[in-house]
Amino acid sequence: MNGAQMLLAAPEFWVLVMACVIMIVDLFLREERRGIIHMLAMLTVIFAAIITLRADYLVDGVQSVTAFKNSFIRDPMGDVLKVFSFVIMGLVFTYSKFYLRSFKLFRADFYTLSLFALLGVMLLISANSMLMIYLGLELISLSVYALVAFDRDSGRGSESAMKYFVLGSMASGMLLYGMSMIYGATGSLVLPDIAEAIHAQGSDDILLVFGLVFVVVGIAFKFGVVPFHMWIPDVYEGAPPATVLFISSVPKLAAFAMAYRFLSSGLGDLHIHWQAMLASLAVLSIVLGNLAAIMQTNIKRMLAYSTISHMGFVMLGLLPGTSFGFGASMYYVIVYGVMSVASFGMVILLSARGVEAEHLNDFKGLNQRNPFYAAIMGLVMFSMAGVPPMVGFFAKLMVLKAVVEAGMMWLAITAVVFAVIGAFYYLRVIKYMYFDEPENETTITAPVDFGAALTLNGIMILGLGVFSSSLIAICMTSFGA
Amino acid sequence: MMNGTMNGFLLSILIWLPLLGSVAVMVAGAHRPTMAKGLALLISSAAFLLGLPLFFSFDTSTAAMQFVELRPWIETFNIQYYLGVDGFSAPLILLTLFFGVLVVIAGWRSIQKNVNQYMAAFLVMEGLMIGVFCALDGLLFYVFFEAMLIPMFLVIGIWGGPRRVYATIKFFLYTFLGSVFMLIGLIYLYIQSGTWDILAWHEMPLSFNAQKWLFLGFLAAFAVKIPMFPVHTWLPDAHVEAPTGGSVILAAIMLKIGGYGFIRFSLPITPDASAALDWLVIGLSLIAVVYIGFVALAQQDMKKLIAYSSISHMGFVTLGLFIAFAIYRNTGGVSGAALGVEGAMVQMISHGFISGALFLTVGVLYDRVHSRMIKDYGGVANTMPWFALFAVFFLMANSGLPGTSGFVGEFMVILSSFQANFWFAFLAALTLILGAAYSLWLAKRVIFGAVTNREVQNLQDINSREALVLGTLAVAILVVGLWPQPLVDMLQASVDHLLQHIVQSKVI
Amino acid sequence: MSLQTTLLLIPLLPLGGAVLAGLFRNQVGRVGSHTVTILGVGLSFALSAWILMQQINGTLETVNISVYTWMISDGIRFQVGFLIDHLTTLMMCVVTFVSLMVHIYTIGYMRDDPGYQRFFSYIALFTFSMLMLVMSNNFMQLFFGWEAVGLVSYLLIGFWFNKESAIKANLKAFLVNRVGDFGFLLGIAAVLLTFDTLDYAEVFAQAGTAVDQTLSVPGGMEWNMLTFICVCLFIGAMGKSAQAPLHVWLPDSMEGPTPISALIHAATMVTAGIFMVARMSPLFELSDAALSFVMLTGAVTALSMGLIGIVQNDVKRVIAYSTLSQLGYMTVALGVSAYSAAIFHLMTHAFFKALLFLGAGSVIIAMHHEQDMRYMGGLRKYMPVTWLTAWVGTLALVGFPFFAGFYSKDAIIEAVADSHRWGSSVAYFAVVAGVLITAIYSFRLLYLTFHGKERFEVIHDSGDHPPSGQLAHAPKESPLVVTIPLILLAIPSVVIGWMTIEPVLFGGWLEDSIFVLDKNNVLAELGEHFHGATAMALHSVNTLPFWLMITGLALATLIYLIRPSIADTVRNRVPFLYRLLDNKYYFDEFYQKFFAHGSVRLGRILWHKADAGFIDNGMVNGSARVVEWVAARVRRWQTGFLYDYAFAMIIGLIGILAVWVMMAP
Amino acid sequence: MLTLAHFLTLGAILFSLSIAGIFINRKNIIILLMCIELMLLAVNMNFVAFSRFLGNLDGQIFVFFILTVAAAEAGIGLAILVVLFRNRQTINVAELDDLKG
Repeated sequence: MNGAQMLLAAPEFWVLVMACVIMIVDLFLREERRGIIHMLAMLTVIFAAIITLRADYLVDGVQSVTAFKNSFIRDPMGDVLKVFSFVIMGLVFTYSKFYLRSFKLFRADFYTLSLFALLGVMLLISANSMLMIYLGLELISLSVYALVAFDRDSGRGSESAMKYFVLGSMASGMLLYGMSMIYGATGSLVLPDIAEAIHAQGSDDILLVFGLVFVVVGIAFKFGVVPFHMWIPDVYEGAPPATVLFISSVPKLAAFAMAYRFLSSGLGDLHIHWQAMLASLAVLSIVLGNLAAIMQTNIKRMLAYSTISHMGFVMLGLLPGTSFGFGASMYYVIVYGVMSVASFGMVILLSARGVEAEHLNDFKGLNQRNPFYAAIMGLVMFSMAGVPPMVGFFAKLMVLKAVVEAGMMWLAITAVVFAVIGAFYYLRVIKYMYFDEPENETTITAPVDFGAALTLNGIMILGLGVFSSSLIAICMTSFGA
Repeated sequence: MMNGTMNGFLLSILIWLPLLGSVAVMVAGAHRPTMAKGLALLISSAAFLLGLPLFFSFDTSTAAMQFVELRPWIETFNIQYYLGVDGFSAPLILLTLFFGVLVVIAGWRSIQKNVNQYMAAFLVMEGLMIGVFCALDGLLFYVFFEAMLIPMFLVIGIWGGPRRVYATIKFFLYTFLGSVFMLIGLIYLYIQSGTWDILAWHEMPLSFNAQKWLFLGFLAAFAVKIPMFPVHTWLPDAHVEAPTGGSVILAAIMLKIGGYGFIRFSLPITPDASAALDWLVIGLSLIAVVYIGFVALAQQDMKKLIAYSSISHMGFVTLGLFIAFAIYRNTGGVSGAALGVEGAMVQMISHGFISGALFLTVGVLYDRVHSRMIKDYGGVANTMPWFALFAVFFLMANSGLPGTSGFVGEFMVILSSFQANFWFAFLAALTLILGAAYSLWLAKRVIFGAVTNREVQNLQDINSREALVLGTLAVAILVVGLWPQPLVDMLQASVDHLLQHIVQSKVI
Repeated sequence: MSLQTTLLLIPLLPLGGAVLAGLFRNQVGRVGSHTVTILGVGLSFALSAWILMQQINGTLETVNISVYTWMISDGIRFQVGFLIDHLTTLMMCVVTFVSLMVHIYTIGYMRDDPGYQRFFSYIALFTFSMLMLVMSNNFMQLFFGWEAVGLVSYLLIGFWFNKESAIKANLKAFLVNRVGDFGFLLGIAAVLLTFDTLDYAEVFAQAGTAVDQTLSVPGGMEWNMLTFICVCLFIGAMGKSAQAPLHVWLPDSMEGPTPISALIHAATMVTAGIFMVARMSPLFELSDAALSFVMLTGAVTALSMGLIGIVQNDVKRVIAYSTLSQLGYMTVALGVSAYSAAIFHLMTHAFFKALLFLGAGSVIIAMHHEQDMRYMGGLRKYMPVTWLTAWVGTLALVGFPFFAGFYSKDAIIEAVADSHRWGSSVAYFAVVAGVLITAIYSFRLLYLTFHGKERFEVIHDSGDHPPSGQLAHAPKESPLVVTIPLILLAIPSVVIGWMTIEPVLFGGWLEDSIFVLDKNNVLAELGEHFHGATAMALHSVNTLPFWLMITGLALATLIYLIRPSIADTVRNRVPFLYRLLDNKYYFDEFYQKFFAHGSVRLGRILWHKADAGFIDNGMVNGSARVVEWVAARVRRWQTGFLYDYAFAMIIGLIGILAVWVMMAP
Repeated sequence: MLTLAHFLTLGAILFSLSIAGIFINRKNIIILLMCIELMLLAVNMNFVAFSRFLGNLDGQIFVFFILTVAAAEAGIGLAILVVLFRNRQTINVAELDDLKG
């Protein structure tokens, strides 16, 4: 291990150190000074972003650099994902603060755990070996289990935490089982070496394919695609919105990175095998997610099912195995993160002190109460439904292009038809906000930083669409497409 | 000089002035309805005046695109901000600009709730609709095409009638479902050609099978939009529930986008499939004309009746467009086909004026009595003579009276379809009877007769604002009816170009 | 003033009057409105007469000019233009003259009506439309005028829009006319297909080349193109000129004010069809089948409608059925290629029928808008001018020698007798029998109205709406504005036939407009036996029609003047026949049930069952319901139990394995 | 002679047992936690076996990490269990169905 390698992982180290610092600082802070923790956390993500963006390893056409015996990789894709993780994390912190304060949950643990989870995300994004993947994954999972149960007095919170924990452990058990087989078949833990070994020995080793199946299950669980989605609705509904903000956004970015690294860098030669698997998972997710969401009256649960269908679209982007497809998928997952954070931000906004606003009814007449926030929520909903010019449309467009290009027309058609069915429940939210009379007339107010963050978020949803040129370009060049 | 420089940005200005203006209206007009209305009127009038060069500086001698703007947009995807107009789009843009002003005036008094949002929504719609008509990039077109749904969805949902939620969601999902198939088609075209340039797609050879699927994809989108039987059922509901302004825009402009789509996409990109499947479109058009004519006859709700009449009239558009293939097959030439295509275009413009006028007419009554049911009226002519004059005039125009614009398009299409097949003309000409029957029966029950109830007894005749709106439309209907030549001139070159294009096989 | 300006002014002057009186009704006021319109129409008449004079003098050749290009599309010019030949000029003069009379008459008739200005505006607009129709040099403009007169007719029949019967009648009139227009438009489309132009001159020039063209109609039929064109065009004429079975609108149109019954529904508009066929003679001549069709339609109309006239009690309806019958005569004349005779009858009929209508209007004013003849009688002594002019009109109508109607009707009967067209014997029977019928209903009208007992009571303390047959004050002669037009119309009703039969029928006055094949030229045969108008009238006492007319007169005198009980006896003897006639052969009932109610019911069925039921509720909402149903079930899979979740994952794992096994290459 | 196949079979059996335990058990959550531990053991068995037969130490290193993480996981699992019991007074799996649908 040398200094240069340490420098490559500087953002990770920075987040690690700050997480520890916050833990310690909290010990010396009085109750009313807790604001400092928030400032520190924000500082952490901002600085992490700056460090990441320096990216001075990219010289002379070098596309990626590895460190720690090839376990760790820095490449543009990872950097982009990390930077967006930081951006989304900043939004998460800003929104959560409002929630945590309202519900008297404003404790440093939230920040520490979130930052550890963020560290896990970063590791997972940069993981180049199965060991690193496992560690990153578990770092995220363990932090998130705790975050879900963060509200200690909530029965639903602990129930969902328990469900999540059991299922999550089971999923990582399966992933590990798959990893063990791949290790057995190739004799290596490092993804490029695995790829090399597969290339050398051919892809019809039954052990390998069995391993692949288990790995796909692990990835699918992380995304939360059908039928490995069961935890999502329960966790989204049970966990505090502040936690859901996080779960629904940043880890998806990591999941994408993991899927890409594993499936493309490691098991690229098994493409024909995993393509069909991902295709069936994608279709199931899009169909089932959209259908189940229609029946929901709880907005968190509805958004959970919506997540499931969106992750189906991410899978669609992955399955052609082309660099364009990966780029589309990456774009989709980033866009989804931005939209998802905004939607849960709105849920938080509506939560009155001590009463959670999680029913669709709570959105009734929002346009009368505050037209600006209603408009932002409208943007989010139309974006999720995939209506141009919102960013969600462009994401769908790219993914569809990748699928059509791969000649899987029927997949594209199924996807869009169910996207239309799905549009119904997004429209229903708009209906509540715009077409119905409010049930209570109290105006909606939010702290300045909350409002600013939500505005920024709204601008991203509109701007990343209409002016999506650069982000799409970045996503595509990350894969050389 | 001035013209030369401005023409380079004209289309952008027309699109973005209302779009950005809507933000101003929204912000400046919050809690100040008069301000919102004034500003909206100012912006839409300015857009209309700025758009006049589209008529006066339009070069009628060429089928090439004019006022072209080309800028890269999403380069990795080769999507361009590519605008331009030809003889098909320019009249429709002018129509849009025209109605942009009228709906603002029409909503002046009848809208009391969230005035700034209402006005902003209409400005957004105006900008997006103009965008649809001048987009020459497939994706840009799609973006405008879909984005347009949002303001209309809100307009119907917020300011609409009692069943507005059902109607507006139906409207949205119906159109959305149709258009996603087109999206897949567009993506396919992009993958095949590497460009989103619609004009390049026109020239691109395609296998027959590909054309067939593309055609069906486009058909799904545009048939819903125009709307054609049997995917028309969203329209009556949407019209009935929409506020007057919404109905006007919906009928006058949005339906035309379907017809425009056929002209811009289906015909030139998939000519062979269009030729092979013309029986489908022609058949559905004729069903629309006859079947919907009968259905309109049975309506008890004025707006629903006009909505059905719109569907029936739009049947002429699709008929006129696709009759060209039947003529070509029968005669080996396109003589008589231009009549049909031009007739379809004229019918679109004319129907824009007439249906807009009819919905405004119903709006005038609705503002006073708050009912759209025919049975709540009767003898309106007694208390509102001037209104009755306009209403009967518009209904006559709707039934295709010569001298009004309603006649021109139908006349041309019927003449053209006779060249293809006797029965086409026979069925299409039935509209002469059916159109008159439902239009004038409506007049009989609403306008004429003795005063039936107190509401009617207490009606006030139209005020000067309403007279201005209706009068403007009446003049427009007469001008197109008596002097269609300028409009036809605008179309001529583009139609000829299109016809020459579509008879050449693109199959590789 | 150039010729073109003059020609333009002829239709535009009435139009200007109409616009002024209509749109600026409050500014110009009542007097202003009738002044401007009468001025417009009067000038128009003067100019038409001037043109006629020039033509008589031979200083004006046939004019065919285009004044305005409406549209050029697909290389086809659609334009507005004038074809001024003798036929046109004749029509122009008739139209403007009758219109002028009606304008003047209206001042008196509509004096108390609140819609005074509107009425003048409409009738002036009608004059404009009718002039556009007759002056046209192409099919497009013809169709424009065709529909425009239909529009004005619609507006005028429904002039009293508070009267339910009136607005029913105008809707009916417009729709029935639209049925005709439907055929007419198809005919125009066929003309365009065959000749690639809509210009009369060009079409007629090419007509010969199209004799053998056929129209192949999908469904395995081949129709002769010219026959198709002619039949289609004639269907239009059937609508406008109210030929059976499209006649039903005309009697009902009597709901409108009487002046328009005279102007539109007797003298001018209804003759548009006759005029059109005559104008199209170069086409019709080439199709014997179409001409037979025309002739038989006319024959049926002439006889059957006259019969109905006998049993009607409404004074205007009797005249209306008489009009139908006379239109039938004209149509028969067209059918036997005696176009000139048709036009001739058209002209004489215009005068005497307008006279009769206006006379009836005068009676109606005197009777305070009572129109039922059963409550009239003996009016002779109250209104001598009206009585006298009515006699003149009636004599003209029944074809009494020397009166206008005699010459025209006799010419038609003779022409039919000489014709060899298929079915002409049937037509001959119809037109001859028609003479008897005409005489019966005409004199019946006269007797019931002006002669016999007074069947009304004059009471002085009545309320607002006295029951039938009761008048608030005694009937009195109408004012001068009413009687002067009567007198002015009575003069031509007497002399016009005698004056013009020679030039119009046998002198070749219409030769420049009308084309007749030699083999069809029955009028030429007649001309060989023609020795002047007076001789023709004197000779008539040797003919069957004359004696039939006298028989009719005698029967009518007997039944309606001397022994009114005979009428009741006859009615009771043949109740079936009476009911058939009284119900006008049940045409109205049939149309009402079958077409009006039928199509509304069909619409309702299609709407409820197909549109709302199958498509909307079934397909659209049905698929929404299916989605909802499935969604409700899908949702239940999320049971909340951990073990089920775990189980789902296992299933997923196994499923993926299965997919791999299936997909494995 | 024990071959790789024997070890793998053992691993598979352990793995299957643990999975079966998770979804067949409808009573006690603690059993679920035990099953999860069992699953990790099965994985460890595989890794060690592969490592031994491939002559590659990476697998055994991986096992150490797994063991560590498993300990942490058990810690968190039990903590959640405590919170759950505090809120619901039950650790019966069949009663954890507040969140569903």
